[in-house]
Amino acid sequence: MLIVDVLLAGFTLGGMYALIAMGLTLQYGVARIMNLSYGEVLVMSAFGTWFAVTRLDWNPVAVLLASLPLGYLASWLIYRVLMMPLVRRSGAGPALEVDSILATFGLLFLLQGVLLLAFGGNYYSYSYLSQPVDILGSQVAANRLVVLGFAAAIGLGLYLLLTRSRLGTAVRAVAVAPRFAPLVGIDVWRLSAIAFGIGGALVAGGGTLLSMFLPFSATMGVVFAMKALVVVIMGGVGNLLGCLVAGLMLGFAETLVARFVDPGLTLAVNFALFLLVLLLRPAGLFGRVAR
Amino acid sequence: MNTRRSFLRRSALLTASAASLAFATLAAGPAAAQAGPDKIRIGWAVAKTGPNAPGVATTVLPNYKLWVEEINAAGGIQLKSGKRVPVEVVEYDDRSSSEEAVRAIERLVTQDKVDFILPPWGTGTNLAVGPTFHKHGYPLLAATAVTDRAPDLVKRWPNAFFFLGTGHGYGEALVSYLEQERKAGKIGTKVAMMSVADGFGVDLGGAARKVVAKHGFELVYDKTYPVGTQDLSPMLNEIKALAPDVFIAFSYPPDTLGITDQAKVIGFNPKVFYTGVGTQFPLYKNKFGANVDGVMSLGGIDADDPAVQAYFRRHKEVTGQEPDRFASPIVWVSLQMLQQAIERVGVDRAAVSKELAGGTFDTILGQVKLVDRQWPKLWWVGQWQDGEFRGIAPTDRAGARPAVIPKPAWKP
Amino acid sequence: MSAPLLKVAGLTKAFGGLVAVDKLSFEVAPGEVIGLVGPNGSGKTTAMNLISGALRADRGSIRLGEAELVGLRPDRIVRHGVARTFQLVRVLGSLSCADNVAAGLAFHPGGAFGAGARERIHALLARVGLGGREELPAGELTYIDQKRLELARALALSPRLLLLDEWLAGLNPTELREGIALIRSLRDEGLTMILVEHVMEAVHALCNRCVVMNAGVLLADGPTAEVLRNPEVVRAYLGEDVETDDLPPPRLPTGEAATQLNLGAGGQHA
Amino acid sequence: MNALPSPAAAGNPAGAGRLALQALMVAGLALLAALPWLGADDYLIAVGINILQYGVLATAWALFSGPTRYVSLATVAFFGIGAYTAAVVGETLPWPAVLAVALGISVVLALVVGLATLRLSGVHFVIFTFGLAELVHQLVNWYEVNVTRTLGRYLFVDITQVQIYWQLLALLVGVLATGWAIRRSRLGLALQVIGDDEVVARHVGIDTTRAKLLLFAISAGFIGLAGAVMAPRWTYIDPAIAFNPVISFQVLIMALLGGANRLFGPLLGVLPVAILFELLSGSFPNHFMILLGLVFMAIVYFIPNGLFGLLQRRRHRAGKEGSK
Repeated sequence: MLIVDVLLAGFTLGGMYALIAMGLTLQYGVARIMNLSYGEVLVMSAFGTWFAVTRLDWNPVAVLLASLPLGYLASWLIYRVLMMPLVRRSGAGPALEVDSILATFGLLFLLQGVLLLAFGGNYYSYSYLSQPVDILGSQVAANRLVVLGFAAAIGLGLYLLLTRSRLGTAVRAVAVAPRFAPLVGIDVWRLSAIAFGIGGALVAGGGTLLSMFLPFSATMGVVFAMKALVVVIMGGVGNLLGCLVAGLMLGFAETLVARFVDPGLTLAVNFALFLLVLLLRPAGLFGRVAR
Repeated sequence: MNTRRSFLRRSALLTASAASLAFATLAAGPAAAQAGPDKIRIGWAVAKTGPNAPGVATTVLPNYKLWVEEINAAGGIQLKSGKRVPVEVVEYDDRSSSEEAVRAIERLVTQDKVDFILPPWGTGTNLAVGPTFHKHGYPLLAATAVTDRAPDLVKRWPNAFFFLGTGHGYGEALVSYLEQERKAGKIGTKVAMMSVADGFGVDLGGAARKVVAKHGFELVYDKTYPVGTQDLSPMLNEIKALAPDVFIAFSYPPDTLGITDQAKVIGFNPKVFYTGVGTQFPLYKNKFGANVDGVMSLGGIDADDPAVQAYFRRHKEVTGQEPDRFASPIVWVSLQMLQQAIERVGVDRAAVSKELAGGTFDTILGQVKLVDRQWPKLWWVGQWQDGEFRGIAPTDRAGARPAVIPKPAWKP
Repeated sequence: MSAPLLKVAGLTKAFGGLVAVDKLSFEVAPGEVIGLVGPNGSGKTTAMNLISGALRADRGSIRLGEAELVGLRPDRIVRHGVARTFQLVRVLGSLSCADNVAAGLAFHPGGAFGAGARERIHALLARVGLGGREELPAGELTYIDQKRLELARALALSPRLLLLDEWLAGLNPTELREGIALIRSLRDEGLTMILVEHVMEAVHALCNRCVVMNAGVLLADGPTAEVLRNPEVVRAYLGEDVETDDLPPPRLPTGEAATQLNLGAGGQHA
Repeated sequence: MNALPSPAAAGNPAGAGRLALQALMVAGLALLAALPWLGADDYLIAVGINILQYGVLATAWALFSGPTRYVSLATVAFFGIGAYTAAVVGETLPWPAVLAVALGISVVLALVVGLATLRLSGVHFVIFTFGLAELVHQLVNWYEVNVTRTLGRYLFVDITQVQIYWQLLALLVGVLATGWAIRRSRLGLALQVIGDDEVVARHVGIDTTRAKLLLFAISAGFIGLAGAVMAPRWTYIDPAIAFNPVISFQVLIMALLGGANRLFGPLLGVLPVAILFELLSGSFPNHFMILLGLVFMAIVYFIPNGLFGLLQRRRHRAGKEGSK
């Protein structure tokens, strides 16, 4: 009972962390854009889902099917239109990091401003599948299971895409050695745009899934972006498996501490765990040392 | 134009006679010295962005807008002279930062020279701007601040007014109310309590913790959780296993939703189910529908009162959203009081403060008279009944409903 | 032979399964200039990195005079009097030439800083042929001039032992002549040096002794002419390529060096 | 920042300019200090406080992050520690002692943290420092909730707005003077070398860890002091107010915008951003975020090397044209 409770809670929370971090690790690991507006895209997708569900009577799962390609398209455009000039200008050198931080910080304000205009500062939430499902004597909300299932499916799909396809191989090549990729005929910029787009699809999907069980407001994006960044760095930049492991570690740490130590320390333990991992492995769990 | 000229002359006369009074109120700006202004400038700096934005958007800003709208639709605030003067608004965004809020208030005072400033949202921000209001002699109608220090603060800041009580008040009132129900045999002695690790949760939780034993209860679970915790299910699972009679969560809006959701999912249905801020929000009812019935929280309202109903209706008409059932009506009451005080004594801030402190006002919550510049007649406990969040304690207050205990079971 | 200045004994360093330097032992006498030669990947640069402290030895000892260098941080080793240049030139590109040299002068016991350093900076820059370029950002120098600047920075450390890692590689014949003359003048002043070098012309001209490495082990150690005729050495050079050191790939500098993809002197790692 | 006199000071036309600039700075400083007597109203002082606060923070931030290129988001950890220290001991100790305690705690924390973290590099360091600030926030929160059982402290001390303004001004002068001195010291050169190539730094005999640690602590000390100085302004301080991560980001953005590698660069970033925030939030309270976002992006796209870089290029060009 207790064990099942802890396992379920740990997996759903950890899975959510992993899911929202996967897109960011692609954007940062491959396209080298430290995207601070990441959380805003997530929240935008959550609002879009809320709108479609409550006003247009869509099923949230159907919205998910729409938000993935929309997220891809929007992010791909952001990269082509907004990031490309910066990438060109910096020659993908160290200046890109600073420039992309500043530019996406601006984008963060812009997107949040639009959200605030459209929806105000209120919390939004809708109910979807919030019935209990009994698993080995433990009750868990159906919506969380749906989210967990989709997170796993999306993660697996992405993993297969990256490891089993030509596109994926090229993307990984860019992630590992951006300067050598052109030598084997890879168009780094085109691939970066694709990776950035896929990252956007993931985060949009994440927003839709999140809205199924968490209340959200226009100003909450930063919280998610920071959580995602922590997971990405902890797992090792550009590493999907790292995201998964780091996300689950944080999820389980939070659940275990809440249950057995003191719920007041959950966030402290999360950050302590993150700091500890970085101290022991400065490049993250699965990261290679910067060379 | 004729009327205007005569009006000016009259105001000049009044100014002269008022000048003798004015030196006593050094802080009062030049606008206050004119007894008959063309308009009344109202300023506010509230969080349109940042973590406080949801609180502002739910409780504060709709009321401010409604207030301005109603006054100006009527042609303005009717001064003693009989003239109606419209209000003009200057607004800023404090970006949920104390420092921004302080600066914005300075700006409203010294640059925009507004006549009155409506308060920001939340305990921390209200206290942060307190010294600035005090320095410039502006009345501070803190309608969304819950602080145990309120009795000290009113001594320190003679222009400050506190409307929402103390954390101690809510915590203690809740437990002593529950004692009545226990003595009536409706509930047992086991209490489980969780509170958000923020000023609100700590104050209310601390007050409740102190008096739990005194009122014959046993605290079987007492933990805090940090603001921003995304998953509260481990705590609720643990609490459910303890099978308490009374569940109390001094929580913030997103947690309130999460706790209720999780309790419903795991079938945790104690005899008393109490959650914190957010329970009284329209969002709560929209999300949980009929399942809200029986849920308790702080605040409440006598929803059958026609004045209250009229307020709800107007709020919805003008702002497109329903008010919450905790602080919204109280913010509105504070605004009604401010308007009436201005109608009685004009835009002289010192006089308005004096009137607010000593006067009796006719509001949607009946006759209001502050005691030590605080409002004692609060609903300490409320409960959702028949789709409305109604006040249940203090039980001797007019309009108090008997509580529904045990809480009805969650519906799927 | 007088007491050796540098005494390397049983020096061993492995990267994962690959033993890059295997029980290497040799000595360098004061004032001696030796060539450290061998095919690509034979462990020469690793040996240099071990001596200068960029890498930490698994086993063995490196003694400079009385001091044991193994286990010391690079900045400590510098204070004992070991200076080096890098295989892929590493000037401080955003600093001026003068500041590059100033960096070499400022942080060791015999150094100088501020006004007191000015003359020595001018002298050192003039010595390597960069007189008058004091204020030019080092990043704007040509590759060859960057190498000169790097040497000036190393000399600023007033070393007892100077490690030059392929310092003469990539020079045109005129530059090579100048370069050899410069190093010879240092030798004539009594500076002890180890040259990792592929340019045999330079090895012949500068080194009276050579240490030859292959696949991490010492192959030969003796007078230059003799050692380079050794059939084993010849086979090692002309025979099959040995796998490269498992060292982090280098940061690629800009310009002509970008085509040099062999091992670097250790990347940005600790 | 040079071991040698920099070209600008070496008697070319720009040298005279520098002298004039210094005179201008002293005059400006005197003017700023006298502002409260020159009839500046409370609002102007409040704006001044805001600019000075961020001026101190951004300059102190760049003391460390500029030359070493370690982008730190731990600003608010030290700022919050300072503010919180003031809140805890502010009503019991005399004010200079309060400042000393805040300084001491910030420096000690920086030393402990620095020892552990300065081997991280790049974005790992960035996020680490962000995590650090959050961890400190959470721990203070937990301590207050579970040990002292009160969250949110009230700080009533008799320190006026103008006094805060002067303290900040003094602090700014202090941090600039420190930065100026460091730039002329061995430490300054060491940091420049570290920022350019840490491997080389070690191979010219620089104890890189010590240098970075020292500077991190100095920078943190100033940031902590700024927090303590600001605390009396808010009356009520809880961890969420003291450790608001927005402060870290704002400091970072301002310093990067101005140019983190120059002593006066961060200030150059603080001025326009602070004034821009003020203008936009006043004129367009509802579109503030959108406009701010647009302006930000415009800056990135059109002023790529920071404002200091822009000014320098201007001067460069003017100089070149003049010599033709």
